[in-house]
Amino acid sequence: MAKDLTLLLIIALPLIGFAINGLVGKKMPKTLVGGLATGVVFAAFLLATTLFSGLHGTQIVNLFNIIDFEQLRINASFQIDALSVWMTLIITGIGSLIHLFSMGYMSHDEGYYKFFTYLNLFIFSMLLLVLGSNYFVLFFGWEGVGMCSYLLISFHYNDAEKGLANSLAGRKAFIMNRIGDVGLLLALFMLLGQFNTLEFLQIGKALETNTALQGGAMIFITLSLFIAATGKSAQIPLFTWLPDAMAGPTPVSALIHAATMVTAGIYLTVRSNFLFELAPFTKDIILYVGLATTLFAAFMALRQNDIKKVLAYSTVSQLGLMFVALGFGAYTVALFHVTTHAFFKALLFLGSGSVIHGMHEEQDIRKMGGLAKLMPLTHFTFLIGTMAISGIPFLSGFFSKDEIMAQALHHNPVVYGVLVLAVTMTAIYMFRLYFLTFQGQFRGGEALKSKVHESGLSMTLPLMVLAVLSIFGGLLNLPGLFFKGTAHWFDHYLSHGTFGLSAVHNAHLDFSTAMGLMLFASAIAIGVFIWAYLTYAKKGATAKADDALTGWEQLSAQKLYVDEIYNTLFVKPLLALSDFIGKVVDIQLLRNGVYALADGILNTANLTRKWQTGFLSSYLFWMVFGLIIFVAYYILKLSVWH
Amino acid sequence: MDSIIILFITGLIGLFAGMSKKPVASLLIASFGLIGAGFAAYYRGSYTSPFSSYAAFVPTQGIVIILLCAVTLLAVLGGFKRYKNDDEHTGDYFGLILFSLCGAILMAQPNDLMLFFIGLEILSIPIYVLVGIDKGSSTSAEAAVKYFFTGSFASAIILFGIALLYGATGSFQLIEIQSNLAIGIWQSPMAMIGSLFLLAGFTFKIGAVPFHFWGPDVYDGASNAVLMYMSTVVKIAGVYALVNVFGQVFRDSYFFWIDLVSLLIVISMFYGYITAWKQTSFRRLIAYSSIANAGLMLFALADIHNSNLFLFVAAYALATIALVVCNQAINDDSDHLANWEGIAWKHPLIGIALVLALFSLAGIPPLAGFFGKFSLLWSAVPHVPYTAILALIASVIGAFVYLRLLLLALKKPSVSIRIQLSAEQMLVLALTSVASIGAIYFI
Amino acid sequence: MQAASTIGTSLDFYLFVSFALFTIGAIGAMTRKNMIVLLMCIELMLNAVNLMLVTFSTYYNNGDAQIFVFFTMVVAAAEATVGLSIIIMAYRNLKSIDIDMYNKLKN
Amino acid sequence: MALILLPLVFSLMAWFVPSAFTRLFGLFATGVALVWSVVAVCYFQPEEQILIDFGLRFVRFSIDSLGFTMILLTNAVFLLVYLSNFTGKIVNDRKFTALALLMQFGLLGVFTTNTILGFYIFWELTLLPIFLILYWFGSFDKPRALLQFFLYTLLGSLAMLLAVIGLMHATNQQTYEALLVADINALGNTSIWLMGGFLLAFAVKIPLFPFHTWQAETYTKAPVAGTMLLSAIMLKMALFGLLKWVLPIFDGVATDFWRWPIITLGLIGVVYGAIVAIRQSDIKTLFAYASLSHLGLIAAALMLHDDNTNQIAVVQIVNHSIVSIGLFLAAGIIEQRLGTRQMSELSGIAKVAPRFAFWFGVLTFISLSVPFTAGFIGEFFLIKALFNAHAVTGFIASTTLVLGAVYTLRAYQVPMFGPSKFASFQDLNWSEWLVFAILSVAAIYLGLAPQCLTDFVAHSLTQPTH
Repeated sequence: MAKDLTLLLIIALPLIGFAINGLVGKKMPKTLVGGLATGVVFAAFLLATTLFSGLHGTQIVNLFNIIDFEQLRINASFQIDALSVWMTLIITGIGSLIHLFSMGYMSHDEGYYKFFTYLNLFIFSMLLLVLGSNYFVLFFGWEGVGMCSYLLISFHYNDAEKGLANSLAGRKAFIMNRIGDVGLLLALFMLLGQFNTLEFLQIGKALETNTALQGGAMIFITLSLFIAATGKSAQIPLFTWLPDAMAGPTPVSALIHAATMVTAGIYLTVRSNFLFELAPFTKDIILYVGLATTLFAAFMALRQNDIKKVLAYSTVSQLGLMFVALGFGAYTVALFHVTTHAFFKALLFLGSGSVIHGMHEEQDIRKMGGLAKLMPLTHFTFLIGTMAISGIPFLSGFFSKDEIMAQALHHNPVVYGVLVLAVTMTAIYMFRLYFLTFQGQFRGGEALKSKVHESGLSMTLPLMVLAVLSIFGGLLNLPGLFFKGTAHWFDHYLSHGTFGLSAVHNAHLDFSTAMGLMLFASAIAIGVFIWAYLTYAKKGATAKADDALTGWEQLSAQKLYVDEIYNTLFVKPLLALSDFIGKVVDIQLLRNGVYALADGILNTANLTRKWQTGFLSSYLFWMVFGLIIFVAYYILKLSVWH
Repeated sequence: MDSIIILFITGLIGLFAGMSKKPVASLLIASFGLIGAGFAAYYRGSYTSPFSSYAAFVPTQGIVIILLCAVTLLAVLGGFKRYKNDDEHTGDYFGLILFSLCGAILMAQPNDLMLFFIGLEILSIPIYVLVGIDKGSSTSAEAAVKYFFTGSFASAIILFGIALLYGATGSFQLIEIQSNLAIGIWQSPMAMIGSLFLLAGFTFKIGAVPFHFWGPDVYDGASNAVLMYMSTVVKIAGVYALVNVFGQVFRDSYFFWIDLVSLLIVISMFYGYITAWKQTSFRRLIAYSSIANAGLMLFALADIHNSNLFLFVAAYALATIALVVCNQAINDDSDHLANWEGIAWKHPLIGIALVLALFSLAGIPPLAGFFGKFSLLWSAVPHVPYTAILALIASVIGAFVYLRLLLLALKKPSVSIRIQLSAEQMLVLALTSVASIGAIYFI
Repeated sequence: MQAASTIGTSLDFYLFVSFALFTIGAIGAMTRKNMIVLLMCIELMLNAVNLMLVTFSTYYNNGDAQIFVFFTMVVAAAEATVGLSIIIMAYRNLKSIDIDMYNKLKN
Repeated sequence: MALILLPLVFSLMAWFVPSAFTRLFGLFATGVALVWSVVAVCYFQPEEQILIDFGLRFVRFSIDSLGFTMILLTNAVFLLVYLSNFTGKIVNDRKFTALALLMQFGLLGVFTTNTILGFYIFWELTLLPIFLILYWFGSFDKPRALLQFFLYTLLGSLAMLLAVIGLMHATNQQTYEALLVADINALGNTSIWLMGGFLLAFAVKIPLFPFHTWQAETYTKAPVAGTMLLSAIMLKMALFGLLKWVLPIFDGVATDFWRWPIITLGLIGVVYGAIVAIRQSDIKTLFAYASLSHLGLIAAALMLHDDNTNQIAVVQIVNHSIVSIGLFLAAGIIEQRLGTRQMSELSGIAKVAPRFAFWFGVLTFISLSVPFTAGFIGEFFLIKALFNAHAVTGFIASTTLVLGAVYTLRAYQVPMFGPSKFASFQDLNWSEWLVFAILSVAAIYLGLAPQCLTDFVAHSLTQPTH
């Protein structure tokens, strides 16, 4: 099958699913709805694999012209290259798994068909985002995923007590994303101004040919792009929406807010690598923003008690890690971590979803514990995920993190030190989460305990698949020091198949350093594991109640008060301004001003009326007066003339 | 000439027919006379004055005579209802109106100051009588007194102006005066002051500031029937006389008096419209609005070569007559604006006529009032742009006045009792409405 | 234009007189309260104009102005009759010919 | 010819239709007008012009592709307004039907007239029926708010009248083509004043920032149908006048003089309207300020007077008509069903009226100009144009993305979500549903294929001006 047709099918399938479910889904049986939605995504995944296998070089597929002016033409055209195909694989692959999971998870929800409609729409927009061959299509998908994320976060808007809160969380996400979108918009305008095109390849070629475009313009463009990335990928300062986004159903958190959408920022940066390479300044900014994000997010995750909140902050922290890699210009490394992170974070979220499902919508880990016996499959897979993200040796997370650490150590030891801190914290909060949830005594009360049950196959199957991936995902990009032959397969794959990346070379450390690095990392992970085991499993320590928290714990539990700070800094002033302008300026000043003017003019009538005294003699007097005025006018005229 | 003769004769007949206590008869005679005069003017428009051997100074525009006759016809039709019942005055009413119409026609386009003065008096004296025609009412008497004294005072002023002009140029023939002024005499103080006194007289006749004082009181005291005639025909005749005599004779001193005229325009419009805002009596409101419209009419002097006056005065007259007829339909002597609440609903014809008339006065296209204002300003704007700007601002205030009246009339009444309109009133309203829309074809 | 005149030298005097008469009439009209007196004042103004007209007519020695004077007199007479009848009617209503009593219509 | 006169004829007929059939008649009349124009546009070659001459001295008509676009928009809007109020009392009123059709005639005149005076006449003609509609069917407790609307617009119009007279005197021309080629720049400062006169009228109508004070009050107190007519099509007259008449004719000194002042006002309006809208408690008022914000953007972009921007502006004009009809319809439905528009009293409608919630949501997203909708294309390119003019203006304009999200989502979520305060809420009936569906389809079609519209209008927008 021709590549372009395959590509169009990949994009079209989710759209078809969306259309059918949206139009007639209400009438169809649930299994059919879910089956259809899952099927189309899985079919897309299979097609993507064919693309992947037959991939060589870059290919552009032009669909139609959106706008065709003489100065400016914008096409709905798509690009097949290593990067886009890889992203497609992740999106469709993990997407289909999560669809499958949702069939079980959402089975009791009345908005079943709506949910799958939105999910398919999301997959479609996400595919547009990664497959588009120019920034406009990318922007198209970019906005689209924002909209879907809003719809899915506020999916339970009818919920009696949490309905409004859910929709507000959705709104927060949408608005923060919009702030980022402004950055992307401005970047697009500047690119249009510079190159008069939005096609990735044309821009890249133009940059290759003339090197005059370095410096100022590039810094502005890349900075705006990075603002957009911070919006989507929840980096400082725009990260606060992601934890709130956990209001959405758990599969949504897994798909959108862990595996795919939030990595759009990284995708954008990798895609625009040829721009960032010309703006080292921006790369430093990215580095430090990513560093701060990963550190602070990890810190905030330490004392969260909502199972999904912990995972959310860990997501933010991991994304920060990826941006650190980007800051070093190690694009393939970042993307490698995107991949493994997609595996284990999706696994963790789905696992937590399974837990929540089994616990009947209970999300507080203080009410959990000892679930290992109650839901063994979930427990096992969740443990794997935890070990993967904490960097237990030879699991996927271990390798991808290690790459980033290596880059850090090579470029800047200080950054490396901070990263070590962040990684340690990651391990700490992840194991805390694991032990509090699955080990020790059940704290949810007997009534609940009797009801807790292991989830059905449709939910556990994805878990198992993802567990396998999280274990062996590291094989994609083995470090060079063992397995010489297959080492760095992923790096080669990307850097040879993606425009611009071939120019970029990751740093490679010498044997001893790399070895030491790995050993140190493993030591940290395992050490933390043992410590956590002793603390939570043996001593049976549990999470404190909120009021018992002190000092740094309070700080962590309250997320460093960032939300409060934003409220006082931005939200409240805006509302106050709106009130002021709306009530004072608009109504008091302008509208009543107009009224006052009109009244002022018309009320002079009270004076002018007095002129009409009603006395004939005064009339005659005024007539004579008028004559005198006329004569005076005559004299005046004469004096003017002469 | 023929029209004047026809009017005079039919006026006499009407006067005597009045004694036969057959109101309809005198109405028929009067209308016949008016229509006949209109046709005569249409077929034999230009005439030479019997009082002089000179050719007419301004070529007589039959259209003006037709307009005057038509407006008068509408006025008497509208006013007829008032005199149907007290038949002792019917004859006087028709007779006097026709006589003063003769004066109006004479005055509108004379070729001789003497003729003009006589026309003026023939126009005015019957109206003095008409204003005070119902002996019973004290307001009517007061109005008559005020109108008479101010009027004759104004005549004296005009006469003084004429005398000075004669002193300066040694002739009453407009054509001679003009030619004498043209050779530079217009700069002599006597000529200038004479022209100003004449201007004052005209200003009085059309009722613009500062010679407007008679307007509100007299309109208020007079009956609707007389008001209809007085507020339209007198103004039309006056303003045409102003254009044809003043504008033409003193065209050489244009730059001497135009500023004064502009001043009068602005003051009259603002004063008229603003003062109208606070009026509680309909007739006074109409009086002040007519002061403002008089100010607008003065724009005709801005361009002495073509003063596109016709559409404007026609639209003004029609709208005013329509309004007064509606006011008459209320049939309440206290003449309080509160009575206007919801009258638009009491008869469909009243509703339509009111909306059209008021929007026409406010100058909203596609009604006659707009085209009138447009054609007037069309020729005026290039000469007096700033005056035009001020005038338009003033007419926004005017729109306030008219729209407030409209909103009052359109208010939905709780109980809608239908007013009975007499046939001729319906005719008048229908004609005015049709005319105010039909003006489209002049543009 | 300066025609041969018999009174050319004393023209100003006649004019002055008529101006004076006109002004007196006007001031009287403004100040006096009695309607009859008012009427007389206005007649005075008209006659002042007549005097002026006659003066000019002699000055230019052509007859138009004198004809005009007759018309003026006729008009004055007509005004007087109408005016007097109006005054009488007014008197019937308000039982007064004091002009200041007549201010019901105002503003 | 019938294209223009049809509504007039219908509006005269409407007075004599028995009141039982008035709503059907109105639907029929607007429907016929729309079908007629659609058929006409099928036979219409975009390159050419249709000239219509009734033999009047000052008024002639010529329809080009832009004119046809506006004709279609007008007729469609009137049909939709009728549909959307079809179950309401208002459309069953003879007066409303007649006046609405008269207004339609006036609008068609504005969009098709070929002479500058004709433009003014029809411009004013539309004012008359809307004024009566507002007075009869609006909820104006005091007449002053209504008078304010009328006289504000009248003041602007009179300024335009002066400008029209001055222009005709200065150029001795009155037809569009003749004025295009006339050498306006020779007039120097006079041309600046003349253009100022036009701009004042437009600024009041659009409305631009300091002249908007009539808008919120009028929108709020007008009947829903009246608000729709005002915002969906009447305000477009000003943009159309800017696009078709003023900018091409005054191209040169005057435009250069006025460009930045107007852009500034427009952008102030964008931010100002958005910020004020954030805290409005009355849904209709909120949408009124939103409209101030949206139109400010279009006006500012138009002042750049660049062909492609103009074409996109037409897309955005159509889009705004769609959005405003939809949003005001939603507000009207809420008011009609619950008798209140106060956000504080509204909550949880979505639970009791899912279909309404869905379609209202769709319209909300359309007005947020998400992808696949016309607004996405429109806003993108308008802001781009402003950005190219100057980075700062582009940035200010782009804030509308964020602020728009803030107030629009609030307007949607507060009434729709949360605990349900109302036991019963009669869901959409067929006519309202149809309107929402049509609007959404139109917006999405334009969003996917704006090219069809831009190419169509290109023929009359990309003509060479002197």
